[in-house]
Amino acid sequence: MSIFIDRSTQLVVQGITGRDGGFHAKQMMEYGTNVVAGVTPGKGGQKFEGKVPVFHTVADAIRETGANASVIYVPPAGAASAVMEAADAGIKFIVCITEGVPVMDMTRVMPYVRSKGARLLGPNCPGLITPGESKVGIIPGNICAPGRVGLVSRSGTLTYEVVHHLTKNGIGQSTCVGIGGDPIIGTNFIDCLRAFQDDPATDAIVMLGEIGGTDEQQAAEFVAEHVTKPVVGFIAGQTAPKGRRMGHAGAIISGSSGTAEEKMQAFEAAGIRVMKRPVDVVELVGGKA
Amino acid sequence: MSIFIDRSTQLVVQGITGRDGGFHAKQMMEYGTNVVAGVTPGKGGQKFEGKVPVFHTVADAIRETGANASVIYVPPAGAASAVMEAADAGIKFIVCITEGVPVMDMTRVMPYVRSKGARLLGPNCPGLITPGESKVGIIPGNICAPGRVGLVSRSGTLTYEVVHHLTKNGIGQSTCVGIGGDPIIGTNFIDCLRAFQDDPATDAIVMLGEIGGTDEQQAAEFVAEHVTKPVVGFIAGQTAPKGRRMGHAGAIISGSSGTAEEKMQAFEAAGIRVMKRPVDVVELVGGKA
Amino acid sequence: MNLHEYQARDLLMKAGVPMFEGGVAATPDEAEAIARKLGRAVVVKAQVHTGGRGKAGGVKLAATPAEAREHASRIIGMNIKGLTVEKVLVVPAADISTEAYVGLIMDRETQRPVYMVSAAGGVDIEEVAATTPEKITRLPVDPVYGLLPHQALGLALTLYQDYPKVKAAARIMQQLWTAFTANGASLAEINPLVTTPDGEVLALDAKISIDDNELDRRPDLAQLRDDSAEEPSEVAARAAGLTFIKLDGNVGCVVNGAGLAMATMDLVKYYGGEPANFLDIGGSSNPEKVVNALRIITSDPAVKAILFNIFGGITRTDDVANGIKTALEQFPVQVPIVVRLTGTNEKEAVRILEGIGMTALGDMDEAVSRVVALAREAA
Amino acid sequence: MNLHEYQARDLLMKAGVPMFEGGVAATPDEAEAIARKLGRAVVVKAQVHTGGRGKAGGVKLAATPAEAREHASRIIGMNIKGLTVEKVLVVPAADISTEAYVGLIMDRETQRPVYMVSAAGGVDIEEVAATTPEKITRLPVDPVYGLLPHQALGLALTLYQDYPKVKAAARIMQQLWTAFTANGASLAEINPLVTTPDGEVLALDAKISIDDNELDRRPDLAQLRDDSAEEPSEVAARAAGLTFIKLDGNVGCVVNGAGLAMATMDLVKYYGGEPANFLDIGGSSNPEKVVNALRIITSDPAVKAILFNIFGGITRTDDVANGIKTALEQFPVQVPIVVRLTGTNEKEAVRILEGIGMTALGDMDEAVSRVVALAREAA
Repeated sequence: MSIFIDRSTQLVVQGITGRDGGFHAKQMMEYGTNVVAGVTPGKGGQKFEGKVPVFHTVADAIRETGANASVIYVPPAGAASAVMEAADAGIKFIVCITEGVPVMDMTRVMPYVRSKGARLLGPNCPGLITPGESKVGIIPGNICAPGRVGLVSRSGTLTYEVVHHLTKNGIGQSTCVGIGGDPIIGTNFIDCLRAFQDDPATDAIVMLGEIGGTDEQQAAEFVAEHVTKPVVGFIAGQTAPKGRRMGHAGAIISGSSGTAEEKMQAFEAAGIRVMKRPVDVVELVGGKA
Repeated sequence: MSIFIDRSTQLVVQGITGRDGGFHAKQMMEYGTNVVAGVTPGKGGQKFEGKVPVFHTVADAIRETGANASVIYVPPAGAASAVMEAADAGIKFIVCITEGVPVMDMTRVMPYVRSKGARLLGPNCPGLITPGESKVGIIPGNICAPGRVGLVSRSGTLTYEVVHHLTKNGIGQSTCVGIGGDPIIGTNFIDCLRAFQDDPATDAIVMLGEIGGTDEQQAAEFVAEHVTKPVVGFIAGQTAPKGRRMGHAGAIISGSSGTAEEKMQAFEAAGIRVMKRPVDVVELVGGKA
Repeated sequence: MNLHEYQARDLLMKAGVPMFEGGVAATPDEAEAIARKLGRAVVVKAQVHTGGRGKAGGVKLAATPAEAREHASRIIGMNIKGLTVEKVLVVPAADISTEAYVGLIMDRETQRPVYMVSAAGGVDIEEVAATTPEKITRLPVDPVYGLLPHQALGLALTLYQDYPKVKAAARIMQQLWTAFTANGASLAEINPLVTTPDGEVLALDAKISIDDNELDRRPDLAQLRDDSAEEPSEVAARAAGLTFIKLDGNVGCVVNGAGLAMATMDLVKYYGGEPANFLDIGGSSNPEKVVNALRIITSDPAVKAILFNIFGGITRTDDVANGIKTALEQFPVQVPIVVRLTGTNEKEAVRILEGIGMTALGDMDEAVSRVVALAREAA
Repeated sequence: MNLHEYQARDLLMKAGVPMFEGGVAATPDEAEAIARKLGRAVVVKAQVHTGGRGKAGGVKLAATPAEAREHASRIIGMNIKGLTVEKVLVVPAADISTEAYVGLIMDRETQRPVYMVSAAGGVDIEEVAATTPEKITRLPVDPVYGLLPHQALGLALTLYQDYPKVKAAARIMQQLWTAFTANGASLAEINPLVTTPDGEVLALDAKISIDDNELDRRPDLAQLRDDSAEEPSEVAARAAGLTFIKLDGNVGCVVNGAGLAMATMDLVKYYGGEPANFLDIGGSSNPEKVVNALRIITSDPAVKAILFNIFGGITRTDDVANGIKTALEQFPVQVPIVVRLTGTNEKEAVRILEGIGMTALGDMDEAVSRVVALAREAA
């Protein structure tokens, strides 16, 4: 078991003929992900790497290959459309790797995706990996190992750092999910915490947060109320400079300055054990998973 | 019992200070409808007829009076906004009398109203009446009488004609509903048929249709499958001229020319007894209700 | 409101749809001048609010300006389905490889604009729809999101294989959406959408109908209405705030409400008569409307008797009675009038009519059977 | 991207928001000329990307053009929170009856733009929010429908009793929505929205931030960026495709990924050091980026040692090693460099570094504690 993806995931790669899409499609295939189709409008009929059929549209890809998940590597200008296309075609799990998607576009994408009963991960996220089964996105497969720790993170390379420590020390992962750091994202900490809590193959959860916003505080509340599995947390940005803020609206809406201290306090109050350094994950998770 | 409105209906009249709104608000009050509030932006704080408080917004009206239904008499340019305002404020039954609402506006209104869990009747409809209890709209109260026949109609004065025959002959009505003849309406024949079928106070149903579209055919299918109560039907427009049609799209989409003959055949195939003349309603319903 | 082809073309071209430049001519001279300016074979097309122009001889190919002139002189003034052709459109003749159909219509059932597209376009598209409906792709579009890029592409892929043509067609789908929504259309249709031997995708013919309810807020579109293309009596009725359609019978009908008006006509037929018209005086009663209604109906020499059928709700029956009285004072009505009225202010209405020596009936069947009998006697 | 007040004013006025006409001056002469043209008392306002201008003396009332000149000469060049004032805005001084607050911000939680409005506007609005939150009305707006008329009215009714002012404020709510969505804003704020003794409703100050992700498709907005209002090193970094923020410590940091960069800085602190900067070289590795990063960091004389912390995923560690090699060939680096790298092409990277006499560490804690020690020795 795992969350969101596993051996049965049949992936369509949107933007497979692009530079990033092509590179990572190969990486995913090498890892063992079932990449069943690619989509690039105008390139329908081609074969990627001589074997993965490319289609003009996601609808075509689903009809011909039975794809049930999608990953998006198209440039920012087309990323919102690509998500909506996947949702409209019936894909229920959509991962958008693209960085730089205008937030205004996401305000339209999110209600659309929900109206189609789909889940979006991202945008601007590294994707996710269920070690040994399937990898969707860009997380390096070689640093992961199958196991029973679930990991959810707002950042990319910091995730690698923490996973690397786990794996080096013999602690495998059920699924590692990078939710992305954009203001509007499809899947947040709470969605992943809920999924890990419900996943029989996950024994402990690692949550990597950052300064800014109040997502971590809300996640902490959720943990206090709904998560019975042990949770270990980290907040990056204790020494980060406070941005020069313009206007008052930000402070009014969040009622919080989003500092690392606030977030770590919220974690501790919720019974989440707080890592001081990435390497601490080994000790804090070690006895638990 | 009845459908949609009854003694407990607490009505807010949107556009109460206008010519039509004011006239019909008085008529409804005289009939006994609980008109608890009026809304006209800019006229908040006034009293209509010395007793009904007028508010700037529907939200204010609900907060102060507990209104649970709304009727709209505002001009076409503001009618769509008025419906959305009522739905947003929490009104669950909204009747739009206004004629001339652009259909494009209605394509936005309908998903909005649904997303709020509300029902819209109309636009461009005469409203409805539960004789002896409540009247919302413009159907003349004096031609109706309490009873056990439910009536649903696409037209206005034809409804009066048929109700008049019923009442004159001692056949009262549970509720009479005018759904309006616009291309996009909030409540259709099937919605009313379902409600009448479920209403213990309704023994028989009269359905008045017109040429054009396929609503009556679909209603007939619904009757055949889901309605156990006797249904009597009429289609106006046997002798109406066929419009000079432009383009092919209309014929392609409906796959039907929407003639009176087609519709009457559909009625008969569904076991609906077809009136040849309005007066026939008496004989056909007489023995049933 | 239906637009002429040349008006629909303007709206589509404004939205970017690729079409041939052409010109509208009201005289053969103008048609010849346009053809000369275009400098190639042209098509001369009758501008008239009905389908079937081609079969009626209203669309002709002209190899030379002189021929264009000749065709125009025959088409202008031609009668097609009861309508007189006032203008012709002159456009370059296209060298056509394929003909597709693209329609966008406001759909009652889905409550959305729905695309209908088919690679099997042309004049027989309704036949295609009836016999091989699988050849027509339908797509309802959620208007709060608009036509999404992948939807436009998906529609275009049902028309063409060749990707440059697919892209061109997808763009046209978007442009049609823009034209439809920006103008408050109830229908927008390109038939045929053609490809040329050199791979261009072009709209050859365009039809647009505007939702009448949009015209108040779109004065620019309202002024496109071409009164000359309609029955003069219908134009006069609209100016008077009446909905009127002329028919071939001899019983004139004045009714309040469209449903009751149709039911009244049906009842005329039921009792053996033939209605001379559909006429709805609408909700707000006003004696002046009644005067206009009588003026319009009596101007038809075929009318042998006139029926008023008024069920007063919003409509005050005394207003109608006063309208009849005023009309009879203003102009002579040579045919018998039967009045049925009931509802709001009925007593006052009866008093007014009795004051001018008329009786009012209360029953619709009685009134209709009587007017049919009177018309039969007069015929 | 934050806009200056004068730029935000332009966008709001384009959307119809009523504001005083004014002018921007880069010199005292220009400020005087604008004040003279306005012909009344003016306010001279520092244009700088931070709050608290007023308290810092950057906003001054001037009764005469000469006084405006005087204020401008003091404000231009002034340093406010580390930023130098380059321009002042000169606008008429308003006679104010009431001050309200109107803000519109993209909200993570509701995933919608959210209005925040309060009749208790002015500089202390955050205090109001903290102590009497009930005085602030919040309204998330569904962007697929936009701000609906009744919502604009409802917001305006929380500000004023008098209906003409309510109507004026409702119009401004709509105009603010237009400005926000048309420009891809993440924040748009009017504070204060004032009423004057003669009943006018006017926006006196405006703040707008644009979502950086919008700038590619909005070149007109992208060119509003004012490099002169930022740290030169940050401007240079952005030009090189790097995200860089200067800090006060002495350990320079070059990291790939923002989260890891922050965690690295935190670890520097954990081991007793002080980071000199935040620097994210981003995902796509490119030796040139590394060269630029080193150039920017070494231009800060406070930097005593430099740490590379690279976890190769998309980033190829050999590209980073090549970048270091190239940089060292191009310009002298006087401070010690500690390199930690692991991941993609790690072996090749180690080989390159060893080729220039450097060692690469594999462990982050080891690398950070070493660089902190080196910086301490050098200080």
